[in-house]
Formats: sequence, structure tokens, C-alpha cells
Amino acid sequence: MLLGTIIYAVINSVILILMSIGFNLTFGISGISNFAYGSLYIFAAFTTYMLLQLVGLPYPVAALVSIALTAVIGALMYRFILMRVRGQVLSEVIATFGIGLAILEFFRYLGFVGVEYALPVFIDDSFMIGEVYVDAQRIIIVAASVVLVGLLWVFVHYTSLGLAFRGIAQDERTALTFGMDSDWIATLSVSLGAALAAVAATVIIPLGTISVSQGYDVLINALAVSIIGGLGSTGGVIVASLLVGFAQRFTDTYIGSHWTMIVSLAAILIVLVIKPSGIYGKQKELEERI
Amino acid sequence: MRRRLWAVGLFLATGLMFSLCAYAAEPIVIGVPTSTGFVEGKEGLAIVEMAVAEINAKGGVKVGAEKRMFKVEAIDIRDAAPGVPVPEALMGIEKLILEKKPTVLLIGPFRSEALLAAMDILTKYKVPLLGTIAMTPATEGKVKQEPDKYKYVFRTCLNAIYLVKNLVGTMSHINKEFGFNKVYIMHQDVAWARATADGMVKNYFQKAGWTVVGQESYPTGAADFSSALMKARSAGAQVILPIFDMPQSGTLVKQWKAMKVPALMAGFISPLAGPGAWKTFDKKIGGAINCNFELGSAIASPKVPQSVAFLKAYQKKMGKPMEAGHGPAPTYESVYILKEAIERAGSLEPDALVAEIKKTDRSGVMGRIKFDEGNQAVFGMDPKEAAVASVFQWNDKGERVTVFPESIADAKIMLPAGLKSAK
Amino acid sequence: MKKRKERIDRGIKVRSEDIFALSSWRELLYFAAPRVIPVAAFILLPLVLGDYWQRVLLSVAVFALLAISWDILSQSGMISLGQALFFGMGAYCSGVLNHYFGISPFLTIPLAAVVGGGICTLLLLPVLRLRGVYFSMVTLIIPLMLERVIEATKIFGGTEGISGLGVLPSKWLEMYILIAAMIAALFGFRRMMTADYGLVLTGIKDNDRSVMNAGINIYWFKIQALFIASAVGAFAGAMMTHVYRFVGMPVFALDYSILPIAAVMVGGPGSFAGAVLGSFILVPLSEALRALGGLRIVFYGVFLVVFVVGMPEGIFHFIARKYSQFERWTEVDK
Amino acid sequence: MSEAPLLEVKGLSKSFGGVQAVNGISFTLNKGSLLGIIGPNGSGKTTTVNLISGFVKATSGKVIFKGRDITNMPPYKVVRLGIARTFQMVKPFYQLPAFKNMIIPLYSPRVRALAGGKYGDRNAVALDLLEEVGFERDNQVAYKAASVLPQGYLKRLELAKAISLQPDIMILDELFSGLSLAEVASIVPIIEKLLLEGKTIIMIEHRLKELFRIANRVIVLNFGEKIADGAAKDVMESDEVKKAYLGAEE
Repeated sequence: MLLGTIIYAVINSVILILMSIGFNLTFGISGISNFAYGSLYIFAAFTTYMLLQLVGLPYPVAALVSIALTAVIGALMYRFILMRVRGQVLSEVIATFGIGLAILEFFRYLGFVGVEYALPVFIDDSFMIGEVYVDAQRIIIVAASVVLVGLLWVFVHYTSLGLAFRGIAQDERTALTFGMDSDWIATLSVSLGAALAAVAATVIIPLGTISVSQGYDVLINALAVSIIGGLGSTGGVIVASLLVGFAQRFTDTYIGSHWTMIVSLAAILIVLVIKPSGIYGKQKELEERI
Repeated sequence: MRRRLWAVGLFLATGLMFSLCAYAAEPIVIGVPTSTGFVEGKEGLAIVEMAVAEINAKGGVKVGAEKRMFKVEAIDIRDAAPGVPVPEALMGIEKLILEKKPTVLLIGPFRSEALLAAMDILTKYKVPLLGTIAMTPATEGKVKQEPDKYKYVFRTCLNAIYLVKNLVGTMSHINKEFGFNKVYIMHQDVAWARATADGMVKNYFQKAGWTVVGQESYPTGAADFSSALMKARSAGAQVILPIFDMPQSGTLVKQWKAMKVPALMAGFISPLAGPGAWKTFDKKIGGAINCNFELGSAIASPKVPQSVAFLKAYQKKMGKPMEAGHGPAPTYESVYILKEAIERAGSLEPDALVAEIKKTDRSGVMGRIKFDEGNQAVFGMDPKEAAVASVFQWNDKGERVTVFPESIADAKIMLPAGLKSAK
Repeated sequence: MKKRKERIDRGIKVRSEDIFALSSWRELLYFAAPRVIPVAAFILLPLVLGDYWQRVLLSVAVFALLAISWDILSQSGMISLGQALFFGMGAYCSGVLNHYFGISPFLTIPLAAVVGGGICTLLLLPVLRLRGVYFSMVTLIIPLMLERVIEATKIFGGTEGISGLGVLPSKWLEMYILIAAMIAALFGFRRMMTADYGLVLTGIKDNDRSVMNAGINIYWFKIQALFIASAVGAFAGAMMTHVYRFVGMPVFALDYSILPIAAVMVGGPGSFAGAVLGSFILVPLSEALRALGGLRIVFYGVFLVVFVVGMPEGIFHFIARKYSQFERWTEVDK
Repeated sequence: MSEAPLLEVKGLSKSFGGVQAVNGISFTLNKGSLLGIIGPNGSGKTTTVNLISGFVKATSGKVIFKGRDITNMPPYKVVRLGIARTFQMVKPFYQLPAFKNMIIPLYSPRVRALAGGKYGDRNAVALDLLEEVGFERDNQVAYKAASVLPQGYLKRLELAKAISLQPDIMILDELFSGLSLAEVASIVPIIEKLLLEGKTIIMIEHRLKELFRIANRVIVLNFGEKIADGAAKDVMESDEVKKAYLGAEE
């Protein structure tokens, strides 16, 4: 029982990481908080579904295409909308929120409801780990996210573009003086975030079915994790995800499933009271400056 | 300021216009307030239009001397979506009534509290409702208490009480067959599901000497059921009784299969109701037993030919099979109940109409339909006696085999791998 | 040409510099007209409207209040994505007070405004320390999570909520209390924000550093603004509760968060008139668009984007300009 | 040894990450004096001021004002006690007219307390104050929106804001930077006037010439450390200072 809970807690945490890492990365790089994140997740899911069912592509291809598409959407979103309100937090928030709302509810309106919308699992099998069966899909998810995080780390630390990202993230003005095109970087950051949302969707959705309302849940999870971990800090995301993930599973097992949400809320409030900027909060200076 | 006055004038005008064209309406208006953003609502509306088309094709409804057509006026009250306030739904219904002047409403709210709140509106405007989604018995209670105040509210679909009866039937059937008596209950944390679960425990499991090895309730939107399944496994549950109508519950099925829990999954999981489920869950649902609330809702039985015909007709009209395990059949029936009632009453006068609807006794898609004093369609175990639900099991070929009630059963329940009969 | 130029100058003065406004009856008229006409409109409308559109007007007022409360926050540099929090908190406070303690609505509504406002302020207190987007995130999350909390703990009727609450004696009273509240809020807060107090609040938004440097404790001011705003929202919630005699989880619904923002964006932020005008346009519109079902929500989303990007000023300022020019023409004719 | 110093700074230090921005600076300041703080860029002048006015939290050290420890006090409290400062980067509320910019400081608790509760028309007070710092009344410049004012006036506005708080100590952070000689020349008398009124002033400056005309004491910082302290001319004699200014490279 305990072991099983731990195993699923790990999986749960990993899912959280996948769900929130893109959102956090975008913010970390360009300070844009993309409230359309959840809807991009759903967008990717439905695109994959359609490519799979209507066009009849094999899953990997469909997944890759939809990831690419989502990334493009993200980029366009920045170029045509966010760029015009760049720097005005209010407008950025409202604009992205509006976009997300429009996308999600449009899917609902188009009648993308019902259980027929689902993605197949990669490998239809499950293995005995310790005392519980774990299906291949969940193992794949864990593997995928480990690889993903690893790649991101390498990318940010060793590629020139990644360094540019860090440069912008640390001090935009200076970075500009070194001739970095901040708009270009920001575009990339948003579309990278979108792509990550898509990746998450393509690996996580096969666990269940696609439903529009998930879009909101994903956004909420991403926000919760980011707030707890500290906006813009990937380390924070990971720690926070583990924290919340374990808390949720264990409350589920030992207290009651419907308390899980309360646990996350409590976590948020506690963190906000103790350390408003989150565990690894980079916003600390703000605190001090005010 | 100009603009503001303008806006005022404008929306006064629209209001006026609406009501005018409502008056001008010659055909009999059937109002359909529902949540088109959800399967039950989407298909329900389609079915009302289908039935109306059939009737109109045959020349319409005979009101006294003249023949009149049916006309469908739908409105999306969105109340099935968790985020939507009840007032929003109520305003939708009120708007539909005031502007489209419907003779009767079909389908109605999803949420129990919305239906309960709507009852007063219906009384106020004297518009009968044949509800086919919300399942709370509370409405009948109100009808019984104040019959002439709430006589306008009917329900042709299964209510929570009958759902319990059916599940009880299924469980005792399982118990008879295999001697199982350890159950693990998992239900969605909403009124009707909770009521059903508690009802099962109180009215059956305790009496019939079952042991409830665990009961877990999940908030709408929950997406990981591992811990409960682990508990069920370690507690040696032989039967898992799920009660869910949220799309995410599909995950539960997949996880149940993936985690190879050696227990019979028998209950209600909305995503399992329709034929589409086989593809949706890529063939991972063999052995699952599901209770479709009404015969004809996405499942037919050769013993009731109307149901077969109904599904065929739907498939033909929509080009894809029906998926909703709750709502379609009673919705279809309701239209005909209405037609017959109108023709018997020979007028559209609400009270007369209501009186006639109450006298209904027709056998159709879901069996024989009569209303009890609570204006609830009577459900039973034999389609010749009353309306029936249909409990079926997914076999490994991806077919749905009716296993209960016996009157329409095609086969016996078969056990999933790793689960031995206790007999 | 020259004359026309003069007129424009004066128009602008009249609009901006209230100090000079009271010097002649004409400018007084400028001020009176845009204030009197809408007030009159709101007072007369219920009398001419049908049953159903009265209900609509009711929710116009409610959403206007929520929008105003949003505008207060945004003018003090706090972008809320969770007006539902205030609304719901007020709704539950009054509902609980009425149901469990049998207090009459006349008391519960004001009480709920204060208590609800207080609770919201406490909940959001920690976030005030942080700038930027944190406030938005937390306000978005908390109401949605509170729903779950109520669902889980089953307090206050859990998923079923509390129904059969007390009502105000007559629907006219409901209607006019709400309208009065809205009008009061509109003009009251306009005055507040143009006064020195409001100047400080806007100062915090523009450049908190220099406000601090003036020896002003910006938290304290932010807290005040937050309390005022949430109290307004809570009041709206409390009213709605007693109008529909029901309070339940749906009072934390996303709708209550989105529509107000959309309203302000359409009407124009920074001038509460915009908020009112916005909800006066959007709410009836969404009723008219009901046939479109879910698509309405899509429209809200699009509205948000279009106005934020394309017309950040909002309709109000546009109309206001047109109005003043037009008004001056008639004057010349006299 | 007449009276206790008005302001006393003891071993004040601040390190950002690894960088030691200010390292153990100590000095005292008596009432009515004008202290100049100079040093090459990045020598920690502004940080020192930020530490005193509470905008940055000190890693170690103490700031004592009127015998009261104000180390790491939030800025607004520091101001209330009577230390007002200006910023090098002036950030007025651009959309507001100049005199409206004065309202916020005039609204501050300190001013209201000094005014003893009863308060007149802030606008009038604001206009008077602005006239003091050279917003000529006749040309209506005080009514112009801050966004259209030239740098000189913005600096004056900044100064007026500080004055309006009626502080005991005024910290002027590079008030002269970006101003023409003429503008500087027109502001210097204002500062001298303030001195005559018995205000205590700390000035951070690069414009040494102008500074030395009014400063009766100068502190030189380099790499966050105090390398000289004394009367202007003696300070400039010390070769350490010369080194810091001329050969800061090595």
C-alpha cells in the first residue's frame, strides 16, 4: 500500500511537472504569464486526435505535428497580440486569459464533447512494480519528463540560445545592450512554453479522455505549482510538484480523495504566508524593493 | 449619453420584437432548455428534433379538429458545466418561456438544484416539463406534497431511487451467480451519485450481508484513481461499484484495467455507456458492467423492438451511433407522450394537458410508461410492466451483452481474468 | 475654425479640470447631463421593462458592481482574475447568516459586505507584498479551490448549497437597492479616485517607489483598496443570494470572474462609468446572444483580446468625447 | 563635543550575491551640515543612500538617526522620522500636471502630523512649494503635465517633493546629473537656502566643482569602502583619492 502510494505519488508529481513546466519556463524567460496555457494543452490534444482519426497519421507523427502546430500558435499569439501590449502586465494577463477562454469555449461550442475524444496509449501493457501494477503509459510519462527536464537543462546551460534566454531572464536591459532581440526571444519563450504544453498533452491525455474543462484544471495546476515553487524557477517547479504530488496521493490514500484539492490550496496559502515569492522565488527582489 | 440611450432603445426593441414573433408562432412550440455542451444534451436535442420530424412527417398533431405541427425551440442553459451559476440556468428557462411561449418543456436541467429551483418558475408560467436528465427524488417529494402547485413537473427518465433498485438487482444477481459479497464503492462527489451510493449501502449491502470494504468519493475532475484501486485490491474486493457521470471517469476504467484489479467493475460510468467506448478506451474495457439508465439510451434489446428501431433511426439520422446512456430514450418517448396527451386533451390548455400526460400509458422504447403520483415514470424489471433500465457487460469482442434485468437479458455475467467465483 | 478650437479647449478643460468646472452654469450643465441622464435611465427602466428584462437589468447592476470593484483594484495596480471570490464570499456570508442565524436580509446584506470583504482581504493579504502577476494568479485560483473545499467538507450544504433563503419584501426593493448601490458606487468611487486619496492609490500603481518615498505605507493603502473593492463585490453577491433565495458552489463560478473584466475592458478601464457602460452593453447582449449558447463565452474571450489590444481606452472615452462635442454644438445654436 | 550627531552610520555593509557593494562604511553627520559623498561609478554611493533610506536591507552594520536605530526600517517609516531623499532617475507621474505630483508627498502622514491635523488646500501648498524651487508662477509651468517638462524642472520637482516632507535630513542622489551648467547654477542657491534654514543635507555628486562650492565635508568611496573623509580640498589632495579617480583601472 505504502509503496504503491509512493509510486503513484511520483507519477502524479511528474504529471504535475509536465503540466506546469512550460508555463513556468515562459515566465522565467520573458516574464509573460501565459494564461492561455491550459487551452493550448487542450488544443494540442484535439489536434492530435484529429490528425489521428481524420488524417490517419501514426501516433508519433500526429503528436509531433500537433506539438509543432501548438508552438506556432504560441509564436503567433505573441507576435500578433502580446507584442502589442508587451510590458503591461495587466494587458498581458487579460489578453492571454481571453485567448485561452476563447479557444476552450470554442472547442466546447464546436461540440468537442463526449467520451469518443481520447488518445490511444503508446504501449498497451502494464507491469508489476513492487506491489502494484503500473501501466506502460505512466512509465513512459515519467521517462518522458525526465528526458524533457534534462534536455531543457542542457539547452539552457549549453546552447547559445539558451544562454540568451538566461541573459534576458536575468537582466533584459543589459541583454538588449548586447544586441539580443528581446521580442524574438520572447516569441521563442512563448512558443517553447506552448510546445511543452503540447508535449504534456500528448503523453498525459492517453491516460484518460479529452475534455474541455481539463483546460482549466491544467492552468490551475500550473499556477498552483508555479506559485508554490516560485515563478520562473524550474527547480521550484520540480520541488513544488513533488510536494503537491505526494501530498495529494497521500491524502487520497490515507485521508480521502476529495481532500486532495484542499491540500493544494492549503499548500498555496501557507507558502504565500511564509514566503510569498514561493520556495525558489526569484521575485524576492520585488519583496525587498517594496 | 446618446449611445447609452441608443443601447437602451435597441435592447427594448429586441425584447419587443422577440415577443412579437413568439406570438405569431402557429405551430405547437416545444421548448428544449438543456446543456448542449454535453453529450446528454447534444444528443437529447437531436432526438427531440428527430421525433418531431417523424411526427410532422406524419401530418403533425391533432388538436381538437385542426392538425398542427410541432416546432422545437432550444436554448443552452449550460447548467451541466460545473462553473455555471444556477441563476444563469434559471434565466435561460425563463427567457425561453417568455419569448418562445412553448406549450411544454423537454429534457430540462442537469443539476438537481437547478431543477428544484426551476419548479417554481414552471408553476408561475404554467408550463409542463417532461424532465429527462436530473434525477433527484426531491422533486417528486415536492409534487406529492403540493400536487396542484407542482403538477407541471414530470420525469420520464430514471430517478435516483430506481437507479438504486436496478443496481441492487444487479448486485443481488451477481451475488446469486457467484456468491460475491465484498464491494468497493467509488462515486463522484455530487448529489445524485452520493445519494445513490449511500442508498445502496443502506438499502442493500447492509441488509444482504455484504461487506463494504471501502467507499471513496471523487471531486468532479479527479483524474487519478490509483489509491482507491489499490485499496480495493488489497481489501480483496470482489466487486467495484462505480457511480460517475464525468468524462474523466474514463480514466478510472483504463486504470482499473491497467492495474489488473481482480474485481468485477459493475455500476455506472457515463463514458462506458455507448458503443464508442470500445474505441475510446482502445479495447481495454472487456468485462466491465454498466447500467444504462433507460433501455434505448444507447443500448437496445431485441425483446423490445422499438428500442432497436429507435437506435437504428438515430444512427441513420446522425450518421453515428448514440453514446449517452442517460436521457435519449425518455426524451424520445416524451415527445410521443406529449403528442398523445395533446390529442387526448384536444387542447393546449396547460391544466388539461397535464391531466392527460398524467394518464399516460404507452409502451415504447424503454418499455411501458406510466406516471406515479409523484409524476415519475414507473420503472420496473419487465418492459411489459414498466419502463426498464438496461445493465450490460462489455465482452472481449467489444460487444455489449445485456445481462440484467432477466426479462431482457441475453447472457450471463462473465468474470474478468484472475477473479474466481466464490461458489 | 478659431471658435471651434476654443470650444474644444473648453471641452477638454471641462472634462479634465474639475476645479474650473463650477464657474458657470454651462459647465455645470456639462457635468449634470452625463450624470443625470443615466441615473434617470436606470430609475425609469425597471418601470418600462418586462418581467424577464427586469431580471436582466438586475444582473446588469450586479455585474456593474463587480466591474466597478474590479476597476478599483486595477486602478490601484491589482489585477484580479477572481471577482467570483468576492461575489461568492458575500453570497455565502449572507446565506449562512440568514440560514443558520435567521438574521433578516436587511442585516445580512450589509454584514456580508463587510465580513465577506474582510475575509477576502485577509485571504489575499500575503499576495499584496508581491508585485505583478501573483495577485492575478492567486485570485484566479482561490475561488475555484474554495468550490472544491465546500464540495469536500460539505459545509454550508456542500454541493447542494443552501436554498429557501429569506427574500427582500418586494422585487422593486431588490431592483432599486441594487440600482441605487450601483449609482452610488459609480459616482462615489469616481469622486474618491479623483480626490487626493485616489491620487495616492493610482500613484502606487504607477510608481510605488516614489509613493513609499513620500513616507506613505503602500501596503496599508493597498489593503484599504482591496477591502473596499471586495466589500463592493461581496455586496453584489449578498444581494444576488437573496434575490434567488439560493447560495451554493456555483457562486464561485468563473462566469462571475470573466464577465466583469470583459465589461470593464469593453467599457473602458480607469473610469468607473466605463465599467457600468460595459456591463450595460455586455449583459443584455449576452442575453440576446443566448441562442448561440456556449459561443457567448467565446465572444467574451474575443472581446477581452480585441479591446485590450485594439482599444485599450474602451468605448466610454470614445463616447464621452463625441458627447461633449455634440453638446457644444447645440449650445452655440441657443 | 556639543551634541550627539544627527545621523550616525556604523560599519554599514551590503553584499549582492558575491559582490560587496558597500563594505563597513561609518560616518557621523551633525545638524546643519552638508555632506558630499563622491566616488567613481559603482563605488557604492547610491547603495549607501539606499541603505540609509531603507530601500535596501543591510547585511550588517547600523544606522542611527536622532539616537534611534533605523537600520532596515521600511522606507516609509524612515521618511516619517524625517529623512527624505530624491532619486537619480526621476520618475514623476507623467500624465499628471507638475503640481498634482506634489499631492502624494503632501498627503503623507508626516506632513499631516506636522500640520497638526488641520489641513488647507494641498493644491495651493503645492504651487507655493514649486515656486520656491523655481517653477515661475507667471508662466504656468506648474500646471503643465510632467511628461512635457524638461529635465531641469523634473529635478526641481523631485527636490520640491523632498522639501514638502519637511525633513531633518535630505539626501539628494545625483541631483545635478544631466543638467546644464546654467540649470545647476540656478539650483545651487536653492540648496544654500535650505542650509540656511538649518536643513541637513547629504549629496551624492559627480559634478565635483559645484559640490565643493557648497559642501563643507566630503566622503570618498571606492569599491564600497570609505577611502577619505574630510574638507573638500584636503580630500582631493589624498593620493588614494587621486588613484581612485585617475587610475581606477588597476
